Amino acid sequence: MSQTLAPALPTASRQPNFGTLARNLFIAVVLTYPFLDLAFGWQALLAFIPMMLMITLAMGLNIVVGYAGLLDLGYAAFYAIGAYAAAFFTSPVSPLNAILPDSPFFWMQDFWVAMLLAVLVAGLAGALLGAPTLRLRGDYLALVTLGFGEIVPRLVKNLEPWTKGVKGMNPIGRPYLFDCTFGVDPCTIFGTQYKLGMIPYYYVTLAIGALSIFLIIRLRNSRLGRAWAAIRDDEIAAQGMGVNPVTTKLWAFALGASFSGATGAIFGAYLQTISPDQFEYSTSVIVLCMVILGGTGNVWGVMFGGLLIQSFDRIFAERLTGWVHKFGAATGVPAVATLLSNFDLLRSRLFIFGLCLVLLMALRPQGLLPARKRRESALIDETEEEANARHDAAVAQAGGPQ
Amino acid sequence: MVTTAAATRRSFIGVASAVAGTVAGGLPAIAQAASAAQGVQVIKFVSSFPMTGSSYGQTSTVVNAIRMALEEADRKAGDFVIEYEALDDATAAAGKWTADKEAENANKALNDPDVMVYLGTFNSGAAKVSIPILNPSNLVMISPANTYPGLTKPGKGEANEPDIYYPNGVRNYSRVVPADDLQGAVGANWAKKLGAKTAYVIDDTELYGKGIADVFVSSAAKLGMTVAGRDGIDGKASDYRAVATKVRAAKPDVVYYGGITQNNAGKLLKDLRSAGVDAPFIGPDGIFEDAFLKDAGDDAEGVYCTFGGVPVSAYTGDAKVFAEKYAKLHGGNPEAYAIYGYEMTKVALAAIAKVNVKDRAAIRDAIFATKDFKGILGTWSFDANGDTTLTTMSVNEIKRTAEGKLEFELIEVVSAG
Amino acid sequence: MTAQGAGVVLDVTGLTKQFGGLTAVDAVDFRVQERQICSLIGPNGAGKTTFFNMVAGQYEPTSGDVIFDGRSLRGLRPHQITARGIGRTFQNIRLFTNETLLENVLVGMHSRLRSSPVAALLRLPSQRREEAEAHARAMDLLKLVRLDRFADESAGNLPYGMQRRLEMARALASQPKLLLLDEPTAGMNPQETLAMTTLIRKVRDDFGVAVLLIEHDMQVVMDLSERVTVLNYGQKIAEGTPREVQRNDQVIEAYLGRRHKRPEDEVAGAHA
Amino acid sequence: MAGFEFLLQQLVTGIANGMLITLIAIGYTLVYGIIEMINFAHGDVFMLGAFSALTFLQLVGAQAVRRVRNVDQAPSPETYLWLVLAMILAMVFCAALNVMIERFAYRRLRRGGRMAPLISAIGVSFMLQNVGLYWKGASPVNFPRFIPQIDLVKEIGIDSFVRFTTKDLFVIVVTVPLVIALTVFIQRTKLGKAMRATAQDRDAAQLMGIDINRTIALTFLLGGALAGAAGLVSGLYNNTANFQMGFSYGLNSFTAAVLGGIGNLNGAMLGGVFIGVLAALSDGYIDPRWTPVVIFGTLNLVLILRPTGILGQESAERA
Repeated sequence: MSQTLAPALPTASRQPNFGTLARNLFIAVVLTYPFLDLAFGWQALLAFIPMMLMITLAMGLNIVVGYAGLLDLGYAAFYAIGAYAAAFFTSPVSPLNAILPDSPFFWMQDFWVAMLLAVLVAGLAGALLGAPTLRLRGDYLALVTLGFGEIVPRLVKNLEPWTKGVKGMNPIGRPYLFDCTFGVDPCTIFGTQYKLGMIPYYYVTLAIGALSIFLIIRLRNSRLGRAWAAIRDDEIAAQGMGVNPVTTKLWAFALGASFSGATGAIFGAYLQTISPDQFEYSTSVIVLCMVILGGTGNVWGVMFGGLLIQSFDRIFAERLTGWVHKFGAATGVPAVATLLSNFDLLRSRLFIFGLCLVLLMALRPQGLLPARKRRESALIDETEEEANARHDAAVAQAGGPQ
Repeated sequence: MVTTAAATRRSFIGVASAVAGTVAGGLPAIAQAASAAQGVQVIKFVSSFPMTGSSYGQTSTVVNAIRMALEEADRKAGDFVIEYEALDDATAAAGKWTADKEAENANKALNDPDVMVYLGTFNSGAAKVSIPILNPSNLVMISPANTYPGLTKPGKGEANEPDIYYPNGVRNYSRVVPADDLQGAVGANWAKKLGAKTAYVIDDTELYGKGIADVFVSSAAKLGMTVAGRDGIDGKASDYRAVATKVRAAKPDVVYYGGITQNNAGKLLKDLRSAGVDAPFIGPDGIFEDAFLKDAGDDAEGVYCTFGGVPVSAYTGDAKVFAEKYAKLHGGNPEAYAIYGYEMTKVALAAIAKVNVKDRAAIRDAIFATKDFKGILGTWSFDANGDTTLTTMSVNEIKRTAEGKLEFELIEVVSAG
Repeated sequence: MTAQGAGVVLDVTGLTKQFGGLTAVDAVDFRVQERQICSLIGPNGAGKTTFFNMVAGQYEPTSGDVIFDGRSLRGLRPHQITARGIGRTFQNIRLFTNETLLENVLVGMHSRLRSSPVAALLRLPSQRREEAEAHARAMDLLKLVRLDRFADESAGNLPYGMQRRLEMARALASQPKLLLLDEPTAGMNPQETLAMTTLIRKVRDDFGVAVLLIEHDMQVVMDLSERVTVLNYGQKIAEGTPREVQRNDQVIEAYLGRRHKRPEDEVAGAHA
Repeated sequence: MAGFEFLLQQLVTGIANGMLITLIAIGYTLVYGIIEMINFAHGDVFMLGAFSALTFLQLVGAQAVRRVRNVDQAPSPETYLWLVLAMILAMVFCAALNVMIERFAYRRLRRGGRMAPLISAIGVSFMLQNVGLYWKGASPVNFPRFIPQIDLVKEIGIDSFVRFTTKDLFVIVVTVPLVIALTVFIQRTKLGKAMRATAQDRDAAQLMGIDINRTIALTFLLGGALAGAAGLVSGLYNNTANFQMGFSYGLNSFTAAVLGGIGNLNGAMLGGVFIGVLAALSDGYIDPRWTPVVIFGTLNLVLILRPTGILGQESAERA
């Protein structure tokens, strides 16, 4: 059915080859990255794990903001709920630890089970928050979610007997595969011992991220995904087409939150300690920036935006000062070298980061990779006459009054 | 469709094998580079402090002090050349330390075979993240600023602390500052000495502030004082008048604040004073810094601060030389923790010089074996927990000098041990 | 169904809507038979769209009842009414402009698809089958309105006339028994108008739906309608076959009378 | 001490704080009313307003302004002159800053949907915070006392737990006239009418010959000027300033604006006082560590019960 468009697209046959190559190269690099990192001594593996977690978070938020068009400024709350849910099931300092091991529910302490439970708990929290707020208009909803994002970390902080308050919960159950417990060396795989360090976390994070993308694409192309888009574009028309706005939005909140549940569980296990200040407003804002910067509603755009923001914050900005100094030295002009060597960009990180956001939005207001490129409608203008001719023919055939 | 999929698969395999080839080719190259470097005998120190956001004022002076200590030793210890890198455990997005950045720094250090000493962390919460990461590899940590007792002392924190941080059973974390359990008690003692029977305790709802306020409360109870009220303030809130009214109504003999300057300590003090609360205000080392003087203004006069050590103005001997040299190099007095940064660097250098091998476990053991170290803080040792035996604490009062400037003035030195 | 006679799809009795003090629709009775094409006409502001919005559930009627297919629609939300079998288009085209044509039509099928989100996540065989059928049917509908070759284009890129046709396909996708068309030929040139008229009749014949349309173009009304109802100031002033209505004095008075904005259109239409 | 006096004191605190919140909330409400955008950078403009006033007062302070060291000492008349100058300076500075922000960061995004301006605003907020960090450092800084703190209740001879000081009075005396002046401006002047028209329907307003760009710039100018005034008032009232103060005040003010019904001037005032009083009561009767939970819990409850805010009605005047 899509061949109908093919003739109109120029050089359609040549484009994909390069694209496929680039994509495959990207996938290959991502899959082998821990070893590349080791081989070249880049020391960035540990930057990529939180980066991928943040991107997965952004994928979940993209359901709410990008697909369903509901502005959520407190997404970190669900992240916190996911992380704490997993910690409640697996941590020895959790209040549940007093009853779980000897109860018929001891299996809940298994990390993978706990992660699934965290997904459910976060999803449920999403639905619970969503239910009363559905009547609210866009920006009011934003404020309620912002409020929720402020409330959850405070609750965690203040309910010390259960959550350990500001001290946080540690340790947290670790994921495992066969006989290999993640992050504990040496790792035994089929009887052989390996020193893997954090590499298993890289792959489990990658797997969760890839699975999220896979599932989100499936959702996007389903009845529900279309309903989200319809609600976002025009709620009244969507209702007129039989879309129930209430359940559709609730699904968006619940599913969006559930992704942060899985992410939170992995995040807690990876750090082995969680505390309320890891889930503050700034996390919500950054994840939102990732979603919008890349292009709301487009999975690849969100991934790209996330990579950009995170790598800027974690890798580029930190090394920028060094580069400036080196550049100064490389110019060979003593005056420039001295001037630039006095440059310390560390304190301007926030400024540079903000400036980049402003500039990117100014240059590409729809995000770097918008959901669907609005092709200039040259194609349709061209064929309109043709279409009219076809209509005339149709009319003549039908024997209409003329 | 079918041909496309096949082509995709083929080109994917091609790319994958190319990448694999690069990796395979790269490995020996790296190995060669590493062996070439073997001749140079480099030992690397890394520090991990929040260098972005509101802690920068403190952490930058600690880093300066570390550099000073290294320069004084000519960047050498034993047969080794010492390199130093200051890592940042804060992100711009968060504006403060983040757990994942700290984990990243710890792993970076872990994976760099040249790193033998990890200088950090600045925040106790960050130490909770990095100790268990570094412990299995025997990489030693020295902190100039962590005061949360549970990191080292059994029975002072949660039930599973501190063993939970040391999976291989051997301690690798030490600190050159006395922990909060000592300081909170000193605060309570001082309140008692001021003749207080009731105290109002306010904390900033953070790990450090709440922890030290909790210690104050339990110590005060032991000393027979009653707690007239207990509140936790939001360091970002704009005003504390309502809290001040509460304090005024409770009429306490002293007000104890557990927290840091950056969580609006000065504003709290001003609101108390303008509400007419005249009771003495006692705080921990979190407000023992110039920034507090700048913040609190005229109301700072008469405030008491406890501190694990003595103030810069009361430095004598080597410490005085350090402060003067620092002021000359960096144009300004060092902040309170700078001297610890200096001291811990000296300890590490001395330990490396003693064992003279590039081995993490050996260096860790040498640092833990530090006995009767004659540093600028005095003569002290590390105990089995990695805590300093130095229990010299001071109580300082903010006083107005003859020129009308506000300064910390040492009023009493106590040994809290 | 029994009381109303076998052929009645829509039976509206005493439908009233008040906005504050203003009565926009005043006790209107109205019927549409199966497979009938009915028109609702009247000067601007006569309450036609308000009437439509009450039938479609967008507005809650102040009083009166709407019986569709033998059951009352009172208290139902718009999406439930669509599920009962009323499809609609909008006066000022409301397409999902960021979505493709195909997706627009698929959204129209929303109430006829059953797969749950879980089935979609797992891509169960039942869901895949349903999706495949839905795609095929959507393409058929696009073929019907002659837009199949643009199936993967964004709806927002379509020129005006095509958007009207797409809206029609989207409304048909919900398999309605009654189709509400709000000014389907507004803003069209004569050629496009003619094509639309043909399409409406074809839809009625092929799908067996009843059609209720609001229209200003009298030629379209006269060509298409089997029955015409005239509203003025919210009240029904005339009803009957096109010819009857055309001769009704009250209707002529309403159209030629006071404060009417664009009399020429209607007059020209009425004389055709 | 009677419980009633305690309550009264908390109300005084809450109302004075609420007035300050109102000044900032108006900036949010004006901008939202006209371009339907949450201006995340507004709180930081307020912060820079406080910093600019502080810097100005520090510069002239040594020579011209005698600080009030003693809390109940009245300052000299020329001190007031300098304060008025500082206020004008802060207002002009923030107004100019806000207009520049609109011109460079928001204007071209006006038709770009809701999300792009939001991100741009967040970016601007980061930049301004970093400027603040450079300007005055990471720790809070003292804002010297210029307004005497004389307990008026005691002055009139009543001995009570309740204190109502000249400082509390000062906040109200500055805020209320500013809000009234703004209301009159928007209701009565031609420019105000242009603003209201633009808020109602931008395209229609443009057709009527209103210069949309100028009108929107004017809105930012007014919002910025009020933020500047709020900066100085906050400095004089709270005697402290720090680079993060924009966030907490901004959050409270935005909450106030929404609570009152966004786009509505009276609503902003009502919301501001409501938030101020609520915070004071929660601090006083519960525990400040629960105050944010109380504020946002109430906000959510109010919005769920009344989705357009307390005064948010179609009939309400929209600025």
